[in-house]
Amino acid sequence: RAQPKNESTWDLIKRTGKVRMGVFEYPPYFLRDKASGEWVGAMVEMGKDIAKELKVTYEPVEVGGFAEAVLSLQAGKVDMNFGLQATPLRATSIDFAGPIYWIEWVTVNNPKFHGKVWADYNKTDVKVAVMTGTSDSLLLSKMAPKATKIEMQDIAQVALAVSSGRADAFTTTVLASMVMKTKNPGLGDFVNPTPRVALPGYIGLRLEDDQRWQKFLNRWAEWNILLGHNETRMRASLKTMGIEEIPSTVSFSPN
Amino acid sequence: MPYKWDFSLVFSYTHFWLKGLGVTLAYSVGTVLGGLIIGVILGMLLLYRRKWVTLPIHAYVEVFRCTPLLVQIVWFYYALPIVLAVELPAWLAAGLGLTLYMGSFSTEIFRGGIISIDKGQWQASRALGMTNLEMMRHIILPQAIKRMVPPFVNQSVIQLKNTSLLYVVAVPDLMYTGSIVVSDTFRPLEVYTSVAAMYFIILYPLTLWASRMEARVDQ
Amino acid sequence: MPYKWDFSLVFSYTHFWLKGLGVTLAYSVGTVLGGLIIGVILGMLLLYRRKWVTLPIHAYVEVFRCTPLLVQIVWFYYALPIVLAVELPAWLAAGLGLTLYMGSFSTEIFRGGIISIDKGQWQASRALGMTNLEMMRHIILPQAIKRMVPPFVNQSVIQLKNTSLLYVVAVPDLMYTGSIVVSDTFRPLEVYTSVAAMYFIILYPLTLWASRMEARVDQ
Amino acid sequence: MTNKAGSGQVMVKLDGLRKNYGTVEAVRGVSLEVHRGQVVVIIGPSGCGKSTLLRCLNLLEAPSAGTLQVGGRTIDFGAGHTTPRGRDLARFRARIGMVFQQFDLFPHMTALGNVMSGPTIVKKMRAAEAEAIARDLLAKVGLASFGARFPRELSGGQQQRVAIARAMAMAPEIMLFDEVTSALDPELVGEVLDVMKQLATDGTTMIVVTHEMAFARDVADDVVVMDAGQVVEQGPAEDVLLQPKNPRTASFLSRFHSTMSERKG
Amino acid sequence: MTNKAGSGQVMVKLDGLRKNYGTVEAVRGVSLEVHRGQVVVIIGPSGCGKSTLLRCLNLLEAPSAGTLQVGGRTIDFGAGHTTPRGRDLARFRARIGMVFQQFDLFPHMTALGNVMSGPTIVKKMRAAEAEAIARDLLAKVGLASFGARFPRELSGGQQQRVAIARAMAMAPEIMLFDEVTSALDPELVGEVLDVMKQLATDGTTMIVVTHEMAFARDVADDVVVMDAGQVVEQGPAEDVLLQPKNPRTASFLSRFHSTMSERKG
Ligand SMILES: Nc1ncnc2c1ncn2[C@@H]1O[C@H](COP(=O)(O)OP(=O)(O)OP(=O)(O)O)[C@@H](O)[C@H]1O
Ligand SMILES: Nc1ncnc2c1ncn2[C@@H]1O[C@H](COP(=O)(O)OP(=O)(O)OP(=O)(O)O)[C@@H](O)[C@H]1O
Ligand SMILES: [Mg+2]
Ligand SMILES: [Mg+2]
Repeated sequence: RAQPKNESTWDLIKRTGKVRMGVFEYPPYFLRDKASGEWVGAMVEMGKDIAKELKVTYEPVEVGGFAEAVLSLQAGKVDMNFGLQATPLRATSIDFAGPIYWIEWVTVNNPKFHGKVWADYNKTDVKVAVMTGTSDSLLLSKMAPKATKIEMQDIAQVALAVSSGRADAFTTTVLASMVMKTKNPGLGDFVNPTPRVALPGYIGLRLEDDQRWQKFLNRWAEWNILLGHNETRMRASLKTMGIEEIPSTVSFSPN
Repeated sequence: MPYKWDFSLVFSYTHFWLKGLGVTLAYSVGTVLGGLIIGVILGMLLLYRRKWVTLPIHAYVEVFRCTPLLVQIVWFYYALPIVLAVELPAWLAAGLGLTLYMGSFSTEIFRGGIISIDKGQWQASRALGMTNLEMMRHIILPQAIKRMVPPFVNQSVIQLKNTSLLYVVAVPDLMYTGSIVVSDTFRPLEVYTSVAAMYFIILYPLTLWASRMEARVDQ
Repeated sequence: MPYKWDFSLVFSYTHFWLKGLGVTLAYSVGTVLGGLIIGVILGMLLLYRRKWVTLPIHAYVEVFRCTPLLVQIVWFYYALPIVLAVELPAWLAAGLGLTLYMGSFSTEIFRGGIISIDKGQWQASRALGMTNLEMMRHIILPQAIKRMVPPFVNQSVIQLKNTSLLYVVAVPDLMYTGSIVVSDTFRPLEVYTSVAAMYFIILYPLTLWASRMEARVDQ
Repeated sequence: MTNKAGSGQVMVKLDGLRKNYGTVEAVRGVSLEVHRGQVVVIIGPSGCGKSTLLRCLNLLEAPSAGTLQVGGRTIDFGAGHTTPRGRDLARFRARIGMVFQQFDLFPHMTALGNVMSGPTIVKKMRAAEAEAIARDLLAKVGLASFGARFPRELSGGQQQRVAIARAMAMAPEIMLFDEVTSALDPELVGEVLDVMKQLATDGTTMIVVTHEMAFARDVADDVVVMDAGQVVEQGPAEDVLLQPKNPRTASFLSRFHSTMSERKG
Repeated sequence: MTNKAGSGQVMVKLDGLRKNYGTVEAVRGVSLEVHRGQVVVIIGPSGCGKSTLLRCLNLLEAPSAGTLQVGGRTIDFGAGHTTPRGRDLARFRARIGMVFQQFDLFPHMTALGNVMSGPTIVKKMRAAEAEAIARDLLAKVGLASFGARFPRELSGGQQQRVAIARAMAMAPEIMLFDEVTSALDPELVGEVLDVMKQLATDGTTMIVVTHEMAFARDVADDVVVMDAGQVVEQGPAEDVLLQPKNPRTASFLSRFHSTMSERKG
């Protein structure tokens, strides 16, 4: 798989006839179907659609988590990563395309804590768990900068921190929290703290001079988000996980 | 386009790094000392060859030695409050796993150091009429400690690196700080390399000192 | 609401567990053997007291001993392609870090084992007219190996647990499998406890065997 | 010299003392009396139980059966009897000095520190007082100027003399010596034997296991011959060494007689 | 017995041999000749360089200067000369047998295995052939039935006899003995000296460092007296031992004379 030096991602995809995407266990974005062993999930469906548009094969590449997804991109082991948040600082390290969806944030409290508005969380003695590397952390810093942030490596630990009383609440996307709730009915109800916030999700790319790959993805994202294809994919993915009742307030497009 | 290394971003987090360094050092020193104390007490108790003393100690040593430290930390931090309704402060719960892990290795090191002292020293001390405690304190330990230093330092080096497992309970040590800086900057290679350099700067002098000690014991 | 323990979910992933177990065992055995070979060669070379031989070896040992294994694995897998344009397959890159880490500890263990053999044995072998190689093979190593077994097993125990760091390159070992099952079931306590039990079942017999060996050396 | 025997206070008395290691009967019923100021030499072939007997005397080994009396203290061993433990055991041992073949000096202490160790650690004597005693004793064993040296800086003979001074510093009621010259080069044996002769002259009660027949003949009041864990002959030194009655003693001694005559040659 | 000297082939010849350890001059210019079948005994006070000299002879230590001739091979030492290395050095050593104070048997081999080790490992001799030689030699040192025992199952004297057999198994041109009885209990010394006497009678060329004056007197052709790294007196055994000319020799020997006379006394 010798990659000639300075070959652009676009040329690489054309030459090898495949597009590689980083995946890791993070339902409902990416997850492995336990029966077939195939990678499925909303982002996987998007990746497959991109491959179809390009008439190349789709190749999921398993990476360890968010940090490793970035590493894989920089090391040329994948060509794109889904579900990243594009901060200006991050944009000095990788390129972004998109956005591909918009998503709202909710909080889940442990039974002893009763936060309702972001102001309830914005206190130094309130411990809020988030998952490292995700926009959960960014969002919390924006909405409740004074809260004590507890960054956990994976989403199950976030849930555990709250259910064991080590944290008062966690905040995550409405999507992830629905999944957590179905798997962990013992968790408290989720709260939609006001003011309501939503953030866009992007595709991460290697920094490069050749703009063709980024341009292509930007057009693809625009097309799919405006036509509502990505929202459909999100809902379909939740459905496969047994989540049929999606609150009417939830939307995956800019509001 | 080839990767452009940029360490300047890493350095802009100096304040974070210093805090992470502090946490790593504090937990390392604390849990190494705690483990040492456990090792001294249990290693000593192992000299009494009564089954009811040695069996539980061996069980403790083996359970902690043969299971992942990560799981031990998870247990002390999350499971203890759930199972026993014992609510330990976070810093203590996090440190307990590390301490007991270090303790299990220290026990073996301590016992090994003591039994490595020539039998003649024990015999001569007893013949002079020393009690076990007097013998330990004045004759055996002063000699054994020198021999325990190298394996103990080796284990401390491993322990200092093991503090990175505190990430599971979100204690902001050096490695955890690293992963936060990574998620901020998306510069994992620069960040991890810097973290490695910091570990090296702390640990290398320690191993150097240990091998000096070792050379001195050989004499 | 009290926590309801439920291990049944954990058992429904038997197929996954077996695969993870296989990966952990394969990597452990492979990297321990690789590290052993490195240790034998470098430990032997350290006996030649030439600076230009010992200095690079010490540098290797200290760099790998004093930096986090996690970073080493990251380096071999992610940084090598960037820096040297050397593209290693995941299994090799991951294995390389683990192997070299084990190698650095093994080198010290091996050297220690060899120099622990009484000087008289070297002298007697030389006086009989043995070359260095003959002496090593027939006289020194057969005696030294017995003494190396306990520290080597101890390091292998640590190494087997270290394979869990393979998660950074998404090699699905036991611990990684655990975290996948966790994110599937949201049952971290049950899953991690089961993982610990599996590690224990593998490692305990190993340490038991090592302490038997140790007792035999004492004789 | 035998006039010492029988007279004086009984310092050590053994009655039917036995010691088994598992199925090995190392000492098989030894009875013995040692009086104040007496020097008793024990001889016998390798493995006959000499060391075991000495080690039983200061309870480094717990005898399996029999009675042991040291100073005023009588202890019975065997089923139904409890042996001293802990501080009691330590106090008992403090009354008996013992010197071993491997001198076993404490390597982390100077010669002076070694000699002071008993008084300061066991008797909790003040350092100044212990040092005075230790310096006296070092002078007595001819090492007055060696107090500041560490064991590794001393020759074997010097180390053994420090070991003797260390045992003497506890002012023991009786001194036990177990082949204290066996590990020494022939040149160094003389120094140590001279120190022991001096102790004997000073009236120290001593039980000595040795292979140095000349020493036994010159210094011993009584000689005890052991074989296979038992005493086979016992009596005044001249009688036992020169006209042994027991055939085992005779055969054991013949080796020494021949060496001596060979050297006379 | 001195008739052996002067006659016969020169087996070992030293000329101005020196050995420094840093600033310590352990051997300071020793010249010596040993002829086929001769037994040379080296005596001298502790630290005078006896062991160093022997170790230089088979290049366990590299001499600092001088010339060494063993068999047909002459080697010069010092600036500008290269000493044998690797396989060449090993071959050189194989021609010289050496036995040490600490017998240093290989603990993982039986007595037979120890004796066979040289022939099989160094000479690559077939096992059957080596075993025949080894069994012969074990019989010669009186251990015919002990071949299957491991060193730890043998007494010190037996171990030392195995060590002698092990060295002999290489059929060396010359045997070096360095205080081979010093670590033994007096009772066991005799066995080993007897074996060495037998070797001397058989015509083995031997250089022996020992404190056993009776052995020196009975077996040595020549006696060499060293002091402070130099040879101070040298000549036929009777002359040197009984009428020493050098005052140092006389004072060194006086200790032994007194021991002998004391034992006679
Ligand atoms: N700890 C032990 N366990 C088992 N057997 C022992 C132990 N110590 C000594 N023996 C056995 O007891 C017997 C007497 O041993 P002891 O050391 O008392 O003999 P000795 O007369 O001192 O011999 P030597 O002159 O060689 O020192 C021997 O058969 C010995 O093997
Ligand atoms: N490896 C060494 N390094 C430095 N000095 C040494 C070394 N080996 C021996 N010496 C010194 O060389 C001198 C001669 O030592 P050597 O062992 O040859 O004496 P020796 O005559 O064999 O004494 P002994 O009768 O005690 O065995 C001594 O002063 C000794 O301290
Ligand atoms: Mg004995
Ligand atoms: Mg010597």
